[in-house]
Amino acid sequence: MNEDIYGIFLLIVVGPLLLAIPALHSRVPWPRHLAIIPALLLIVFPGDASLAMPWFLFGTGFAVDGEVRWILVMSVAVWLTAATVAKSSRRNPAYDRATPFFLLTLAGNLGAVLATDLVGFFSFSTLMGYGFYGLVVHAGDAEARRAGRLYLIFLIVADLALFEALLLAALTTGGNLQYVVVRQAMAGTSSSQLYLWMALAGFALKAGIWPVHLWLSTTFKSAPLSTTLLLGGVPVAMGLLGAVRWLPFGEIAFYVLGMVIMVMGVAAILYAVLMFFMHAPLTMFPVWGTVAVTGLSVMALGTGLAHPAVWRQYEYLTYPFIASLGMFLAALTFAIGRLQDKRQAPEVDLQRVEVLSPWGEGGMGVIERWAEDRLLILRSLWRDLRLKAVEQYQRIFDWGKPAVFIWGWSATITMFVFLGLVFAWLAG
Amino acid sequence: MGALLSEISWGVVLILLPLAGGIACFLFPRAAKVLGLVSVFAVLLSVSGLGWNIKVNGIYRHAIGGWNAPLGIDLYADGLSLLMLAATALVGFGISVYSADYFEREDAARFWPIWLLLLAALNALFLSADVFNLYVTLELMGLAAVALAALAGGRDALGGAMRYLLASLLGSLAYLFGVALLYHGFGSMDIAMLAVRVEASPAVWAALGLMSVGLLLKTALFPLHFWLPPAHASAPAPVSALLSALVVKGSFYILLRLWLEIFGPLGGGVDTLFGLLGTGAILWGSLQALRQTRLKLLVAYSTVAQIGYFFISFPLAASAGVTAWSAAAYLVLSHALAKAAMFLATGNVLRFGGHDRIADLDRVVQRLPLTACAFALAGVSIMGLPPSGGFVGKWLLLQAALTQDRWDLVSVIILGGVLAAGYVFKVIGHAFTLADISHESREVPAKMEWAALLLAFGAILLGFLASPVLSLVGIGVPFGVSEVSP
Amino acid sequence: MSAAFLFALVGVGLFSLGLYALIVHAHLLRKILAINVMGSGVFLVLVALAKRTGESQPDAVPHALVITGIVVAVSATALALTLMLKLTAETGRAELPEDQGK
Amino acid sequence: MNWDAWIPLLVIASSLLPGLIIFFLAEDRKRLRTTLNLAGALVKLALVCWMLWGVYHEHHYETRLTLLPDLELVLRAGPLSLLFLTLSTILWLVTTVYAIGYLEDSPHRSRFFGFFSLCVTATVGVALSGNLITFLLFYELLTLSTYPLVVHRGTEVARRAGQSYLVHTIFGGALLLLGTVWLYTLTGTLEFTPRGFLNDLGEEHRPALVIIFALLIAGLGVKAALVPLHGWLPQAMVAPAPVSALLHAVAVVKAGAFGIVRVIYDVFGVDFAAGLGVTEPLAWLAATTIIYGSLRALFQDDLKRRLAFSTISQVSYITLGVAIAGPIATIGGVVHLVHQGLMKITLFFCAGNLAETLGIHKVSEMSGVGRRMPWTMTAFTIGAFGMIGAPPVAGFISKWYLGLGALEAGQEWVIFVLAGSSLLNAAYFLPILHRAWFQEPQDAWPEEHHFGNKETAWALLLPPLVTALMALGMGMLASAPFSPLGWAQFISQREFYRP
Repeated sequence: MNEDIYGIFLLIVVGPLLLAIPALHSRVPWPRHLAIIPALLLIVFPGDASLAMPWFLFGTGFAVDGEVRWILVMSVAVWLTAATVAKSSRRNPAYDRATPFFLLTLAGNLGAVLATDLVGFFSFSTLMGYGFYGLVVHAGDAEARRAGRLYLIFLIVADLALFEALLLAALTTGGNLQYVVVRQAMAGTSSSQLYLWMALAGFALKAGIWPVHLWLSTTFKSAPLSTTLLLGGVPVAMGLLGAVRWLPFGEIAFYVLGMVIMVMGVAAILYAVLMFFMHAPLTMFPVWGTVAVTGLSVMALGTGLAHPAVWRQYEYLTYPFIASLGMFLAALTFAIGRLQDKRQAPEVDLQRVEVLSPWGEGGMGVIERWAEDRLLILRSLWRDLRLKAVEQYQRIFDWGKPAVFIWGWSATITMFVFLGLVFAWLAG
Repeated sequence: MGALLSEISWGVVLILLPLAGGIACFLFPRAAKVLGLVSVFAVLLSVSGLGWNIKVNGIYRHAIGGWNAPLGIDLYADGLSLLMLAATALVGFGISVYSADYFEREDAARFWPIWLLLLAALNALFLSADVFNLYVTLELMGLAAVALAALAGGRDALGGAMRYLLASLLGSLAYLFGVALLYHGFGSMDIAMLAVRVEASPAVWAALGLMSVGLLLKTALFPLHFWLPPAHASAPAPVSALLSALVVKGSFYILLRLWLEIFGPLGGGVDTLFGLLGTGAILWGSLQALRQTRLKLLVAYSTVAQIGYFFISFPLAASAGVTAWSAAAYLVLSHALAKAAMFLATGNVLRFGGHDRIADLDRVVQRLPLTACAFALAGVSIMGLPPSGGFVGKWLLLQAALTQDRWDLVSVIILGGVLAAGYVFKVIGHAFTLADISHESREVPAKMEWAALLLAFGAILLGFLASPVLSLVGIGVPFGVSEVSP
Repeated sequence: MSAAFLFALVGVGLFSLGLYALIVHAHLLRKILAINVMGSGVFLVLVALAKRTGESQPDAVPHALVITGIVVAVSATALALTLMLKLTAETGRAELPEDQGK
Repeated sequence: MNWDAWIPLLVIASSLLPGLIIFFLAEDRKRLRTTLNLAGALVKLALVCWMLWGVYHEHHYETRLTLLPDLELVLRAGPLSLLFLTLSTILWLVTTVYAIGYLEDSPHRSRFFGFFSLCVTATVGVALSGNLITFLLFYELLTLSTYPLVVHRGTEVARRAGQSYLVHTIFGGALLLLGTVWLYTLTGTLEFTPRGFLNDLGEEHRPALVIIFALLIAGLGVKAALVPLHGWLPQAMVAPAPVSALLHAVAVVKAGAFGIVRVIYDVFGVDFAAGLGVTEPLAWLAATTIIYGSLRALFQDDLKRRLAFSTISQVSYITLGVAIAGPIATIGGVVHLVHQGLMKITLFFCAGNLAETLGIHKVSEMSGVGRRMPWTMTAFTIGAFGMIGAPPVAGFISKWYLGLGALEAGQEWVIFVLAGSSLLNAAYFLPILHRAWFQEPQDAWPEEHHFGNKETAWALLLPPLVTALMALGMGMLASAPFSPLGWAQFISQREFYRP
């Protein structure tokens, strides 16, 4: 169509990828910003454009149109902020080591935004996921590694679920995995329920939707600001974006699943509020914020699934909503992060955060005491449970190498049981 | 040229030439080496001449002095004889080249005459057309072989030779007894005539029994192999090679001939017995070989095992004649080449390190690469891995066994190959590794290494020559025409 | 029972006796002699069976064979004796090496 | 006989002759040896490219020599042959460069490179075999020519490993031989034919055919390291790194897997085999192997052992792909032949570099090695992600078609196996990557060698980078013309759709 901007299309993904090579980016000033510039150009470039790449994987392509541009704007803004924040905190010696991961994640993010089909989206979001892992753990302390590992496990399981969904889609459509084609095809086949389950599970894990938000909260506690800033804008928004693009919203009415998802959304919001009231340090505020906001989106998704008509009515709002959501979360994180910096918050510790809530901090104390009165029993019960869970994780992490096996096993078994149940349900 | 080639009676030449050479060597001990080599080479050429003759004119038959059977002596050669003659000439030449450097002056003077005598006996044996003549050549071969086995002197060699001599004489006498019975029954010594006249009778059964036992004893088929390992292991390397590669084949050839022409059609379960003994030989010989700690004994027991394969053909021949016999012929030929190479390689190792303890081989691969290569290549053929003569033989044998659903034999054939791999690689593995006791080393002449290598290479090459070789062997239809096509 | 058959039977007997002796006796000279006895037995059979039923003249061929056989036997015996002497010189006893331990 | 008939033979000769000459070169003739090695590899590559072009344009390259009466030695370049042939030719070139760098100044190089060339000759022969007996011939030659490479170091451990290797392969070879002869006595032909040559065989032979199938697969399964015949592979790790690369990626394991593909497609024919009911047990066996290998890999601290168990697991993808017996799974299995080769050879090259440069043999010694050897570890990372099946590395393509094929054939359980394997792969590869990239290095490496300001010698660094790039490229450019995927689709089409 618009062949003129062929080069830019490629560059906005290839640029960061190339710059990720240490030998290159160490010779360039401001490499992180430099990598974002092509994307910036693409935003300001007027009009829609697309590029087919039949030789790439099973044939994929990039396209930009009005909807995608919303997401792109959000991404670029978040990334630019993150790059700038990181630059300003150059005193961190790990900065150079983090740069390749920053750029890889950026490339993955941009690619996922622009991809026109499922495989392209999947590939780039995987790249983004692994890059994110690097960003999370590059600080190198034990806590960051724990957070990273947790994130990684969720990521892998999510990718597996999405992979199965992909296979189902490919089987149904005979190989054409364009969003439009898949959405239409999946609306009316026998495997569509399984497809929905898989895709939703995958994106729930990726976006950190309650109850699989664990990686999100753990990561938040340990990662530097430049990374946590991205947590809202990148995985969460991308997860939602993926769900919207992959699933045949508005074309299929699946009342039960829709209701289940809606209930989950409500539960997520309740949970977030609860957590916030129970023992939230300021650092954790964005986490619960994120959980709550994604819960909101999940409710929207559930509604869409249960009532396609409603979805069709408000469909035009989807992309702006996701974009603003990402922007909002990033802004929230950024603001609180700056606040935190100024206050020189004590070093966060995974265990201590949970055990010793910083009671009586600022104006929050009143509300907290109120909550304590009201929810004393519930809270103590809940805290015990949480403590147990944390201890368990702690023990697993501290095992070191054996832990790897246990993860592998438990993840495998969980996956099997889950898939098995789904299959059994489908069959019966 | 062609006319000249077909005019010469190559059979006579083949017998007289080595005989004359042997006498010359005896008379001129200083020139023994040259004379011997020239004679053997001439024999090689003569075999080619005979081969050409047979290929053009078919079966070769020559009455010595114009006297026909039954009084005169006939020489007879068909494809099978030619195969044996060619194997003898080829292997003999290889061993001769090796021996030229192996034997020092005094030993050489003794070795060459006896070896040429043995060669003459072997040639005569393969060319004989009557059972008594076979006896004489058999005896001659046996005596020459014993003399060679004793060449090294010393307790082991002399003891081994003595045992060998007694076994050999016993075997010959049993065979002669059988000849007497046959002659009594049918009034002829000529194999062809006997083949026509023979019919089942107690005397024939007795003859079959006696001759078989005698020949099996000389062929060292399990459980009559007791004399072979000590004799073969204690002789000088080239002699071991001759004994293992050629001499045991002489008596096997007689048995095969008699079976094909005279006894085979009688039936009667003897073939089953042969098959059983062959099975026993393969298993027992291989297991014994695996247990050995000395290289030469290992190789000698390997011969015991390989002989078993020749006898597997007998029970299979009833309904897959040509395939089974072709297998046997091919196995005989490739075993001759491979086993000679193996013994020669062993001789090199022995000379190099002064011992043949397998565990202390000490990186022979680096230090005698050609020898190690020869051993390995020969081993490939012994194991029956492709591409090699041994593989072709085993393939045909398996094919014959499978068409008849003889699963017992199939499993033995396969198992024998696996066991063979076991003992061959036991040696090769140690040849790569550093030993605890490093040994002093002595120069090994290049010719000795190359002779072993070329023989082994010949065994490998046979894997690609099955078609021409088998068509040559088929001249004169020695195996009959009872082919069961797959 | 004809005379020829009797001779043949004797020949068989000699052969068997020789075989027995060959196996039983350890001393090499006895073994060599046993071989010779066996050989004689075979020759006897050959000669005896030359008188074939229904023919007045005995067959000449077996006689020729026996003569050849004797030549072979003599040379074999000579070789055996030489070996025995050498072995005796080497080991001090006229027995097969493995048999000495008994 | 025209010129085309000689090309397969020339392909064989292009490594056989240099190999034979190299045996007789003195140790110090380094330049001549290197020239011969590389010249042979390049000539072979040129010939293979020529044939690729030709086969694409429907040329026939076939050499026939009489081997036995009624049996011929047939070398034929078909699409499947060429896939494997191209892989082994390219990887041979790369591995030769690597081996030259790796064995710098070590003893017995002439012997090593001689057998190395023989090994490749055998592999190429396996690829080009046009009938089962030719296959058998080269298959056994492969056994023999790799043995000296396995025991090359000449230590007691090496001898043991070699012994184990032989016990397994000789046993397998014997079974293969038995199956082959039996088949021959039943059919009177062994010629590889698309969709098999057994279709005309009567119903009464079915039990025999099932046993023959089992025999052939067991014989091939030894080299393809199917559980429980895999025991030799982890032990063979004592061999030098280029040999491991050869064993795992180019030659031995591949020959076994390739043989299984051949047996199912060109001897039995997929439909016929499925009709016999033999493919499903095979698929289960492959699945067991996949999971078992991955589980064992988890527990290995020795890097090369971990990779070895990973090979056991990954190679069975190929078997699984063909055993699913559908057109799409076939693509996955066949293309994995190439992809696994590239990814695994990369990993082994990298393991060799770590051992050679820093003396690192264990995963637990790898902390922070990414900073010391970034390029090597980048290649390793690409290979590892490929193994996990992360896009866009080549492994993703394989897994994609396997999964799709399984769904298409209605064998959903395969999805569980693939998912489980991916998880386990991640579980044993990602900790390595984490350790290498994100942990602080130790004070000193076990045994460090310096190569100026480079992380290691060029000859050691280039091969893994090249193969990693190829693995990446084959994934990203899977739909480009002449990609392995395209070729695998071509093969699958021939097997399933052509009348």
